[in-house]
Amino acid sequence: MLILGILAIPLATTLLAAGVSWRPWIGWATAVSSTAVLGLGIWLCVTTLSGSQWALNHSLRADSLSAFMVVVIATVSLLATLFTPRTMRQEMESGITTARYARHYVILMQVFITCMLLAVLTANLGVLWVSIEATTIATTFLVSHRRTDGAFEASWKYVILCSIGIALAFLGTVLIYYAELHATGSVHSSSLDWTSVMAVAHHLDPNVTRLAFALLVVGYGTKVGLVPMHSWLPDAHSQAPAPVSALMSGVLLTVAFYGLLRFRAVAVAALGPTFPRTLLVVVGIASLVLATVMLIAQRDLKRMLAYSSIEHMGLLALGAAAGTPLAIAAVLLHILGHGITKAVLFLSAGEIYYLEGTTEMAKFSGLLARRPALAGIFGFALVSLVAFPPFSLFVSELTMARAEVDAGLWWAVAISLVCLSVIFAALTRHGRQMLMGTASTTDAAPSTLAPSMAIPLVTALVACAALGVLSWPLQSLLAHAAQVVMP
Amino acid sequence: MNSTYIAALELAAGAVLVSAVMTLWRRSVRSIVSMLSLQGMALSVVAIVLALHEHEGALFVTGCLVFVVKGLVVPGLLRRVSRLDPRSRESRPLVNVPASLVFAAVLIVLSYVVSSRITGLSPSDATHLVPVGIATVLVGYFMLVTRRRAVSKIVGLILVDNGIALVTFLLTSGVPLIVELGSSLDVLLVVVVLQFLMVSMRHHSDTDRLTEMKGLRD
Amino acid sequence: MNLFLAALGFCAVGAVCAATLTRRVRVPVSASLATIGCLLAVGVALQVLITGDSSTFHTAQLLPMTGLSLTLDPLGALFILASSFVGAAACVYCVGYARGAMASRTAMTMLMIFVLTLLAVPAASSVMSFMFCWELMALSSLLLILTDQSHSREARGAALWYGVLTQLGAASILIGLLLMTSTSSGQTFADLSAHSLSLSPSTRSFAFVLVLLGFASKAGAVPFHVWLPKAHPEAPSPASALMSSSMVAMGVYGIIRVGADLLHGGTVWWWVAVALLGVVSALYGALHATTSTDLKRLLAYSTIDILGLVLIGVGAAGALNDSGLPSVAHLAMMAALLLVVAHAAFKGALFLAAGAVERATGTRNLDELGGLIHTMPSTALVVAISAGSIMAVPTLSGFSSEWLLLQGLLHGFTDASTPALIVMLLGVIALALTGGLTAVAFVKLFGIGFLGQPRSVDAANAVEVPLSMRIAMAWLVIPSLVIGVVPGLFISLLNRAASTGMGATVVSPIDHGTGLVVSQLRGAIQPAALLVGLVGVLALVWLVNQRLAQRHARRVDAWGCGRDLQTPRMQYTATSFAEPLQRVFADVLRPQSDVEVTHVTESRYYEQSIMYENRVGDVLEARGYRPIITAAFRVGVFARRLQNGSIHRYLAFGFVALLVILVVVA
Amino acid sequence: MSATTTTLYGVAATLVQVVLLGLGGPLLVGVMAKVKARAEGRVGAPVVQPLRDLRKLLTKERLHARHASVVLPLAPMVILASTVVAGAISPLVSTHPLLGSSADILVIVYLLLTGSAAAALAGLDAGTAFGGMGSSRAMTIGALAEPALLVAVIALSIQSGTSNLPSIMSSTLTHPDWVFGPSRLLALGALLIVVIAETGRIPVDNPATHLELTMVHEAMILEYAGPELALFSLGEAMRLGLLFSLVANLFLPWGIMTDHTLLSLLLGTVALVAKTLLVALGVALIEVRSAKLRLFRLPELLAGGFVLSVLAVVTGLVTR
Repeated sequence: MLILGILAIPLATTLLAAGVSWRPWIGWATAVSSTAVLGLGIWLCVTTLSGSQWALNHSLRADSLSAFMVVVIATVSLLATLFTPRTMRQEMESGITTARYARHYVILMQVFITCMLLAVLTANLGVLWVSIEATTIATTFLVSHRRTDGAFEASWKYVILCSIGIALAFLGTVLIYYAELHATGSVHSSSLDWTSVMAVAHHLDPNVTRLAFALLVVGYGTKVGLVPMHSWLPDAHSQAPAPVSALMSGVLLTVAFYGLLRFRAVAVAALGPTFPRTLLVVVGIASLVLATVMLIAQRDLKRMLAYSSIEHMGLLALGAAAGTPLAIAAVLLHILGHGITKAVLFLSAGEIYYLEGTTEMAKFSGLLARRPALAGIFGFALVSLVAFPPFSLFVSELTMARAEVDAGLWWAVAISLVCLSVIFAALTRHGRQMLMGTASTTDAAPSTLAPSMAIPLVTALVACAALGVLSWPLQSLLAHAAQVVMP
Repeated sequence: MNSTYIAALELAAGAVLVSAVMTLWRRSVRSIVSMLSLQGMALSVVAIVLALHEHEGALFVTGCLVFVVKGLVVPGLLRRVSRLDPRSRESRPLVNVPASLVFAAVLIVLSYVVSSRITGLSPSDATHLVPVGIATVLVGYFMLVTRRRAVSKIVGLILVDNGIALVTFLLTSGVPLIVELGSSLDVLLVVVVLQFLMVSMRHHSDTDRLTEMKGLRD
Repeated sequence: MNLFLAALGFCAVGAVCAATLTRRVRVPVSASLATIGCLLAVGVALQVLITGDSSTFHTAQLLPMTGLSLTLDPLGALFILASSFVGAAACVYCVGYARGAMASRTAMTMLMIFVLTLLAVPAASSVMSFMFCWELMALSSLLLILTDQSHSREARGAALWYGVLTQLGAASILIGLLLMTSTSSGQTFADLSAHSLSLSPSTRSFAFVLVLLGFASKAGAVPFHVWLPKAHPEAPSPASALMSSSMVAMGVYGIIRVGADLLHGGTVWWWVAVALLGVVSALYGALHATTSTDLKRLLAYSTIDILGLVLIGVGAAGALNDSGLPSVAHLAMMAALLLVVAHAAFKGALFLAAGAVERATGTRNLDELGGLIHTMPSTALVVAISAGSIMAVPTLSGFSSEWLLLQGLLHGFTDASTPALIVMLLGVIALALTGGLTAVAFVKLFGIGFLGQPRSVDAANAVEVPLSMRIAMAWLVIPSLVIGVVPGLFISLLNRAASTGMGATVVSPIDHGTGLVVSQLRGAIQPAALLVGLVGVLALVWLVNQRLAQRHARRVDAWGCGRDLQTPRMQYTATSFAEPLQRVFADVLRPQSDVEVTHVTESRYYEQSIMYENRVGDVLEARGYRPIITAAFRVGVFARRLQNGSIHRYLAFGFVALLVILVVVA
Repeated sequence: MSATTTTLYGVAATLVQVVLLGLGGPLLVGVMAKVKARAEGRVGAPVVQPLRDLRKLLTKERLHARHASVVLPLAPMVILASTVVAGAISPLVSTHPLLGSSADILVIVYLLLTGSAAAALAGLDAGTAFGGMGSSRAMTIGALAEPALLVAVIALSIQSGTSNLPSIMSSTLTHPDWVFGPSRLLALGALLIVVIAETGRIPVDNPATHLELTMVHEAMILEYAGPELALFSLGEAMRLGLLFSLVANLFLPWGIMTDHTLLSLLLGTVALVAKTLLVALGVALIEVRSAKLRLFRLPELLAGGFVLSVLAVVTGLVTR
């Protein structure tokens, strides 16, 4: 019932947005809907602690992991939807958008959110694939929302690269299905369901599973933004409107990663830990290294944030490679922390873009002097992004590192820490360039920030810091969720 | 009965692969799209033959669905798009046609080599043909990488998809219907989206930017 | 423990107040809360050092997935003592000092958090808790560097250098600590200590090297020091005082804690390495201190120098312990710890005084100062005593600790193993050489900065700083005097701390009393008696002087080689003062000087003006770090080609990956 | 021997030492001037001339430079105080002077360094070009000489196993063979260089010059006049006496008072005077025979001294 509610709310909002033409209150309605989903998600977390929930004739299923992902999705989409009215107003003022496209935007945003919710709530691994592919379609038009050359180019590349990547994931899913059928010997109604796959996971054919998992890593890795199929990510993130970038970077990547987490459990059960670990370490390190070298001489603000997402996805892959319950719990905390932080960063970057008219970092400096509040929020979010305490990314990165060393991957930790240090240097350098320095234009008085913008962002940062300091709200949930994907 | 079944299956699967290679060979976008249509139909034949042989109702439905979507609708959409483009020829691919064909041959050999592990699990007449599916995937991907025109890219994407569908039919007689429906719908939507994007872009700016898009870079 | 938690709580509440209160009440309220916290911590630390009791605190409610562990033991308490003492001074100082950017919300909050973490780092007793406090310390100090002068190029550059090196250091420490955790079941320091002997020797050595790299960089050991002379001068003075006196000491703390306590000593070459780092740092720091003309930069280099001496002491202690001389090792360790405490006080006072000078004159450049003793007598007195202490003038704290260090080193000469002997020898040489160089640096600092005539208008118009700042400075002078005059009082405290550090309780080789007596060595100093002698003679001479001749002096112009007019520009400056030494050590310092002569248009034989410019950069920075940075940037620029916008290339990445997977996996 | 007697004799020895330094220091300067004059074929001023100068200066008007601070009158007193304390506790006449247990190498060296620093500050106080020049040069020389002094004395302490000067001397007395060991000879060479540098004698500095380009010490005290100059000169003279007698005692400890009788006190005094005169004679002869070095050649000499002292330590460790 709860699960149906979670899916029904955004669907209803979609219908509402489709039914009437654009009004600012629709934007606020989407925020209310996200809040409701968040509330139900938290309730779902509480109920799943005592066992999995089912709905719609066992085609929807929620365990702690799904419930946690629902909370992540709802949190980030709340932040993103809170900015919908503001973004639309700004875009209409500057003539980028008309009421018609604003309506499309709201509809697609809700579809996008619904697809992500469906991806984490479905019982069937095939439907997981379908809904992740569906997010691609929903977000394409969100990426091209601005209707500029760049936006079209980005969405074109986005569709091509993601479709081909996700197609490989489909091949992987088919192979898992093939192995499952062979292991059970018969087809039944719940074939390819997570529970039934896990039931026979130990008997899956290793050869097929190995190939399947490799394809899944590359395939879902495309949506996660892992090397080698990461190339769409900087383009799409830099061209999409800020709330869309926030949602994509904050949760879309990690919803795909959620898929990988599930399949990793299957693969580990069938193959033992070595192969999945090796594969994940390889892609993780490759992503980290790529993000590192791309960040050193980065010129564009939003592309910088996008590459930083690749970096964090690489870290998640390394954490998943370690695969201990502690590591997975840390991975999940990292997913939440990264989602919030990246959302704050993209949203404030959107505001910077609106105010400065560019995202090229060399073209503006002295933000702290000119717009202290905005620059302060952006600065602290950067601090969170480079994983300084008290923000939660620090705790999760450290715990992942600890789990990885426990798993014998200390060399990978060493490489990743070197990369992180270089990234820190790069981000600090870019941040310094933007925030500090003399003001390029001679604005008389430092401009302030509207409370409607400042309050959600500051609250999000404070929440992120609280998550990094207090154990209370998540401790048992994370442990429980991590157990779900233990083979 | 059995030999007819095998012959029909092999013929249809062979047609899928041959049409894939043909797309590499042909330069005219129109004929590439025709090859795609042919492939879609061949794919549906595979599904229907398998369905008849194994008395799978769901697979039969799937086969019919494939015939409509991949044999008729998708090529039709692409034809409409290609009509918009006056110079609809794949005139200068990144890898020229003879080299592409040689490479396709290499890919086919490779797919036979790598498929042995998969087919070894449950050898049957159908699974023997899995290499054909894998080869189609690889050829399609190769086309995607090397062809410059937007329509060719979409065709490459669908080739990959068809290859995967072929593997699916051959290995497991299709995936659960809901998944199959979803995936078909997704493919259809992707094509629609891409077509829409192409039209929008053409509408928005000149055509040359479409094939040589390098505006977003580091 | 509860009191200590209360101390931390006061600082935390101070931080919250600083973040929430309005500008007018923010500074006094938060500063007084943090001062109370620091004073409480001083009390707690003293209590732990006196009783020798350890206590532990653990809560799972803080720090997700691991929980926060704090332990108070004598070793940590000593470092807490040092940082809380300086912390109290810094907070009081802030009341008068904080204006403009320093009084801003961020700056005050970060200062409070900085103080908090300086108290917490020596108490943190699990890997996660330690790294949490450590990184929070790095973050708060980093932001403090940026707040005061966020618009100056130097500050931004300094912050970047500091941030990157401290991050690399933290990464190194983290890997090292994690390597040690990997076999033990838990991640608390107690677990690590219990399990570390079961690690393979190579793992232990590797872990130690990694940890050493990180901590050495925090302690400003050459060649990882590059950030220090940049960052310390740019931070606001309360922060630079804390950084230079307490934060660098955390590097030493880490080396002792991990090397001696958690890893139980290890092999002799570890400690030889520590001592070598110390020798190089001491010499390099002292040398650069003599040539620096920036007041705070000079102090920063002198920090590198003194911390080098501390590392020599720590290294000697480890090496001697390995040679089977625990009692002598203990002596060296006590010397190092005493030097840490003494340094914290006098360097804190000097940095606060530098801040006062900067506040009064607007500059830190010694070449523009002068004559401040007339306008800022209290500050001058503080600088004089603290500089005397750092120069190791007998009966001041620097002298007591350096004497103790020399005793430790000399004692080792009798029967230490060869590696230990080399350490001792180099240590003695470094101690001797830095003694002379430090004297030059601080005679220059006081003589050029406070004596003579003002070299600029601002220096001439300086006025003494507010009372709260003077109180803070005076507070930090107390340890210089007390440790200097009655060092014996602290021996039992040091003994406990050093015992924890050496991992064994050793009977103190030093006899109790007000002075220091090492009977094994027939060595002793009685600073109190010396002080009585000195003061007695001084008083006698003064009396005689007053009686013998006329009482009041007549003021006359200084002799000007026959010229009537004596301008301040004719005085020696800091640059010229250090010039002879700079010339002597030109091979190491690599000074760059430009002379630009403008001739009179009529004749080339007459000059209109001559401009002389002299710079002493950091050779290690230019030759060691710059090439790496340039190379990294080249890599970054080259890597852009990976993402050149071509979708064919992007697709090819995936295609190749697919083929690789098919070939390798299937 | 009761503790009281020990203390009494300690006090007596200390008093003798201080008086000897106070009177003997200036006399030593006079003697050296006389020796130099004679060696150069001049008659020279009487030996007591420095004492007469002091007396005359004390009666002169007290003059302070306009920009000078409290440092100007304080510096000579600090020099005097540090030298007196160092002289009082050093084992010159007796191995058990008052506070002899505190007569550590480091104490003596750093007391002397305190004096040097006070002098350098005094040079900077008036805010003139010459004062700064003198201070800068004196500190440079000091920075290079003090380490050599410290290390050279440490070389002596290796055999004795202590850094306490009286103990070093006592153990030298019981092991006379140490005196002619290679370590001691190297240390002697180093110490001589250091003492010449510290006391400002040729070839390091010429105490008789007032030529701007070459003067070191004289530049520093250029602003001093009257009573303050007297104190300053007395302090410097005592430093000279202290250093000479320390060198003499470290290498030729014989004659020093080790027990507690009046005779040995007398003997110690005579022996000290004799030994110190010997050293002074040697230094004076060196002065006569050499020319002053250029300022920038000095580091080579001092570095040489430092290397000698390090070699002395190494030799001492090897032959231990």
